[in-house]
Amino acid sequence: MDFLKLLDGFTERRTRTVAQNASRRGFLAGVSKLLVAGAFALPVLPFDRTNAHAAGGHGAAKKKAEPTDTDCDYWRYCSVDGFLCSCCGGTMTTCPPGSTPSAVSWVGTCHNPADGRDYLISYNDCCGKTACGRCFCNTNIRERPGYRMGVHNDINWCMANQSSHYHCTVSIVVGLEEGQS
Amino acid sequence: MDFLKLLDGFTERRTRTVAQNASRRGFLAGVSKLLVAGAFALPVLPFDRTNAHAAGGHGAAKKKAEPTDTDCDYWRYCSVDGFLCSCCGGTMTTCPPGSTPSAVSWVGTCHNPADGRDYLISYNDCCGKTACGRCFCNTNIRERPGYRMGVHNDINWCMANQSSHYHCTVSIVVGLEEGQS
Amino acid sequence: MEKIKKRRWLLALPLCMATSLAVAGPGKPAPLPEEEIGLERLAPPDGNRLYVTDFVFNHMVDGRIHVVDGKAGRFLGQVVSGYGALTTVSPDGKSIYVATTYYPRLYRGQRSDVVEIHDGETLELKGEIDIPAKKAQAASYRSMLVPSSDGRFLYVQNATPATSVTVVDLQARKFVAEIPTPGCWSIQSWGQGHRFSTICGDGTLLTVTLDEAGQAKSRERSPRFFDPDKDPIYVHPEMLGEDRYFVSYYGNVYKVGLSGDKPSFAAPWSLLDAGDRKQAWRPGGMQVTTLHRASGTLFVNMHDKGEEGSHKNPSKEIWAYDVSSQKRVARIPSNGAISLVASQGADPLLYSLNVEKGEIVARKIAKGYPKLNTVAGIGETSLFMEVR
Amino acid sequence: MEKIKKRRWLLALPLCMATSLAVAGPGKPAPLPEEEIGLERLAPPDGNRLYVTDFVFNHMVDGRIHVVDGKAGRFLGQVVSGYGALTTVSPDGKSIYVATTYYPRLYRGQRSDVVEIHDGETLELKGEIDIPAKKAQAASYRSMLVPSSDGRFLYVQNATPATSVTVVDLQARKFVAEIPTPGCWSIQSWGQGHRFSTICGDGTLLTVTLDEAGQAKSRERSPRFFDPDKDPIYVHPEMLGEDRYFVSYYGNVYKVGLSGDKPSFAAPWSLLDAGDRKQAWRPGGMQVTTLHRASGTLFVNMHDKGEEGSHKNPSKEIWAYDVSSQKRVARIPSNGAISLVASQGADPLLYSLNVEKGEIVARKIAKGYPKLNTVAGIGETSLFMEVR
Repeated sequence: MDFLKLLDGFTERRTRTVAQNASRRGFLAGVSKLLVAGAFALPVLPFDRTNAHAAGGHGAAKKKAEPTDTDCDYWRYCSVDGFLCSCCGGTMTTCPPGSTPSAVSWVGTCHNPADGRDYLISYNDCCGKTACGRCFCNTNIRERPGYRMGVHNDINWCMANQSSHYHCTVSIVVGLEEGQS
Repeated sequence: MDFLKLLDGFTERRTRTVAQNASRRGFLAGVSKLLVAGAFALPVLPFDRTNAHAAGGHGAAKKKAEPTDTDCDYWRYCSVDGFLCSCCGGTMTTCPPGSTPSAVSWVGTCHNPADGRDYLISYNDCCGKTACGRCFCNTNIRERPGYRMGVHNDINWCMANQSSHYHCTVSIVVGLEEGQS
Repeated sequence: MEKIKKRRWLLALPLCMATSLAVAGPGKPAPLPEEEIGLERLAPPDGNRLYVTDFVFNHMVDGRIHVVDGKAGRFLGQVVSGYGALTTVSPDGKSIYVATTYYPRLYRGQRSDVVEIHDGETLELKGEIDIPAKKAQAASYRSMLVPSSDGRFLYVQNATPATSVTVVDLQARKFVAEIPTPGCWSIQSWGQGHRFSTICGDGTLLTVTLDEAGQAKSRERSPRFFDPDKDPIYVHPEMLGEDRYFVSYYGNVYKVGLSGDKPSFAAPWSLLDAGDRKQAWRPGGMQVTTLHRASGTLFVNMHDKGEEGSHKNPSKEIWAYDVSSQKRVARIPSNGAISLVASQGADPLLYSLNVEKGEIVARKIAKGYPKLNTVAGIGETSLFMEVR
Repeated sequence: MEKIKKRRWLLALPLCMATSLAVAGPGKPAPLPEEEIGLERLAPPDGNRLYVTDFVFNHMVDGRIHVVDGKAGRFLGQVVSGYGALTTVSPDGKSIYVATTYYPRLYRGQRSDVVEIHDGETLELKGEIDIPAKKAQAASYRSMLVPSSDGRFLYVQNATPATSVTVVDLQARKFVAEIPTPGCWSIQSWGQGHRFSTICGDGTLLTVTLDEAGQAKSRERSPRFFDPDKDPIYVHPEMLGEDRYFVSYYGNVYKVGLSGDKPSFAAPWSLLDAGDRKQAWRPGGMQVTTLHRASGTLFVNMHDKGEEGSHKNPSKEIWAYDVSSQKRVARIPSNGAISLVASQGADPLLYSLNVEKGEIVARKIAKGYPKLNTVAGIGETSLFMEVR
């Protein structure tokens, strides 16, 4: 597929750039920066992580002491950007019925207060339906302009899907951050 | 045009029904009832005529003692139902640039406090752009279900246009109500 | 939930470089396991699944149906319904029908009207059927898009503004007929056979009987059973066996029997006593009534200080009537609802929808009608609810 | 306003039956005259016409451009821009360009990307040009959709997510080339010739020169002029003659000259003094700067307590700098703006956009920057403004 071919070239270039960092630690830090991008996520209303106003205001669970998976300040949403799939008929890790996971995604690094570890979180968009419109949540930590595309979030990460319509975003644990155990 | 043919039949039937009224006065009253329909106008949020909340809240002029042409309680909007074109780049009588007047319309009877007369007002929709979304205004006086189609407003009156997309509604003086001078 | 086995690009990149999820050291809990992306799938409906049709007036081109677990108060998913769609759900909840309009360039180009069939469990599109570009672009009511009692045909209300009914063969998945219904509106499907009635502007019913191919084989006009000038009825029907209940703007109940050779009409009765009339209580809203079949309870969305033009006003109270005795049995506070729907079955609930808040209150259909839960933010201009 | 001569159906019906508009009796004013429906048309832009691009995040498929008289605070009209559109306006305001994506069934089917040309006075569609379905579905910035200086070509930013630039010939109204720009982003058009530069992830500029047919005839990479790891720049350019001003996340100003054979780079200067740094003042927002050319004043959207991730935060103040002396000349209160734009010409105004309220405050570009007016409700997620 033409698309994959382009991506292959893209990946190679990225990897070379990143590999300029000398240490494995530095290398990984670079990668996680590169991949902490905008799971679609128009950076429309930049909210503090502690400000769950958007999520709370529209279909989310009530604000509690302990944030839940429909609150913007839940730990693994530390770099999410868009509508939380948990409010849209999906969960933190599943797309709502009838939508399609994005072919491309980005990764953030979030601190889990329950076990004190930092995890790599993959933010996949769910695509193929029009915008869910519920629980908008946005942060921009380590976001950069499109010349660092892997960490850019002013763009639709459903862009590579057959239907590029953005519906919502999931947040998936894909590993521990380097140096954690 | 197929459409006009259908309309002709429709008009004939209507006229016959209306003509059952004996007097010219009664006849006219019937007609104005028939034509006081829903210039698209989802009757979504039935507002009092005195409640300009919707119009006032979104792009309208500030609430004043004397309602203006962007206030829902302006006299000639007595049966309008939809977005006021005055807030959308049009005026009371003109469609916003790039939109198209509806091929079908309905008529209400409104009292002008400035001269004490009742006027027939034609509510035309402006079509061919997606919803304006500004100054929503809705009343349902003499609105009836679709078996009285001429006075039904749960339906899109851009329905007969090449692009049936509803944008906003204008309010045009087309005459004095019978018995006025 | 189905696991998506195929690894996605970019996702693979950090994975291979992340520290493997090693066993935890002593005294420390194990790290969270690696997860895979999945896709939700709904269980079959349990009798309290709500389908809430949202016109999205400010962005009508992007209408949708919100699917909600009414009992748990949980959002389950969305079906895109497009521009001015008519919607309904098959009685078994397996199919969601959407009759809608598309343009190739969103708002311009050649108009295409279609009936879509969405799967009730996957919420995926199962089929699309072309229909004449005459579909009513209207608020979706119960009687605007109606399957035949055996599920073979789907009837679609048209308006150009001349009125007709499109017949779709759901088995063959094709358009089969357009039936003119001049001056009449709404589709009242009969419990037996391929037959529907429609309410006409002169106060009669027009009844159309179809042949096996879905073509009209007979048309019959009833006597006048209501006076549209003096006491117009809402076209929204309540169904109890083969009886249909309609309420009027002035609070009368019209029972119509759709069985046998032709419709039968009972004498109307009033929802109001003298005191109610004095306070001008009237029905109001969009989906103005609902009926709990097992108890024969009719719920009506009521407001006081009624006047000309108030027939779509939100309700102040929901009044409950026993349809056999024709007596009011309860007055229930309302959340400013414009639409009502009752679930049937083992856990019957009364749902009332406030359009401005997108708020649905669920109450138990039981003594005192205790509130079970409230969900808000269900759409922007949600007008119509169904439950399966 | 153009009168619509053709009488419309149903409208004719009451007209012929209404009492003719007779002369008034003695002592009574004449009745209102009969009116005709009309269609608005805009005058040519006066230098304070705003084009406000609204992403409509909750209903992205229905994006639009709001056209506003910024000086009078009056809403003038809308252009439908569709899904994730990039937009710009020709320098003379005669054409509004929209690069957008359509699907034949709203959200499904075969993707079509097009460039549309809308007339700036009638707001009607004048033309549509097919382009490769690679257009960036992104927030619209000044450098995402850019005409060449002579108006012959239109450059469109692509992302699949691999990056390239589509070249459209506006005279021939056709797609002519796709130019790969791997690892680079934004289109910085040169004042002379058919040449653009793009900012690359290694801190260099890639400059592409086109031939007369719009094909790339040369590509040149500049030295590194900023450090994307330590001081990333916003891609939004300010233009003063052939100089381009970019600000960085940490408040430095990079001047790039796009003239002669190759780009030239001045030493960056800081917006901040020691006290500003102590309070962590930083640029923030979407359209983070604007420039009034006659006075050489650069306005920057600033917030204090800046930190990693705050680079798109709304501003607390708008700081004004004289670009020749590189001194701050004013601190102006902000309405929580994320985007700024300044008009030029006889009535120069500074516009600041608050996205949550859709609120645009206009201030005179004059001593004290007095507030001229405030308009609210300009869209739902408006992010980008242009002025002509």
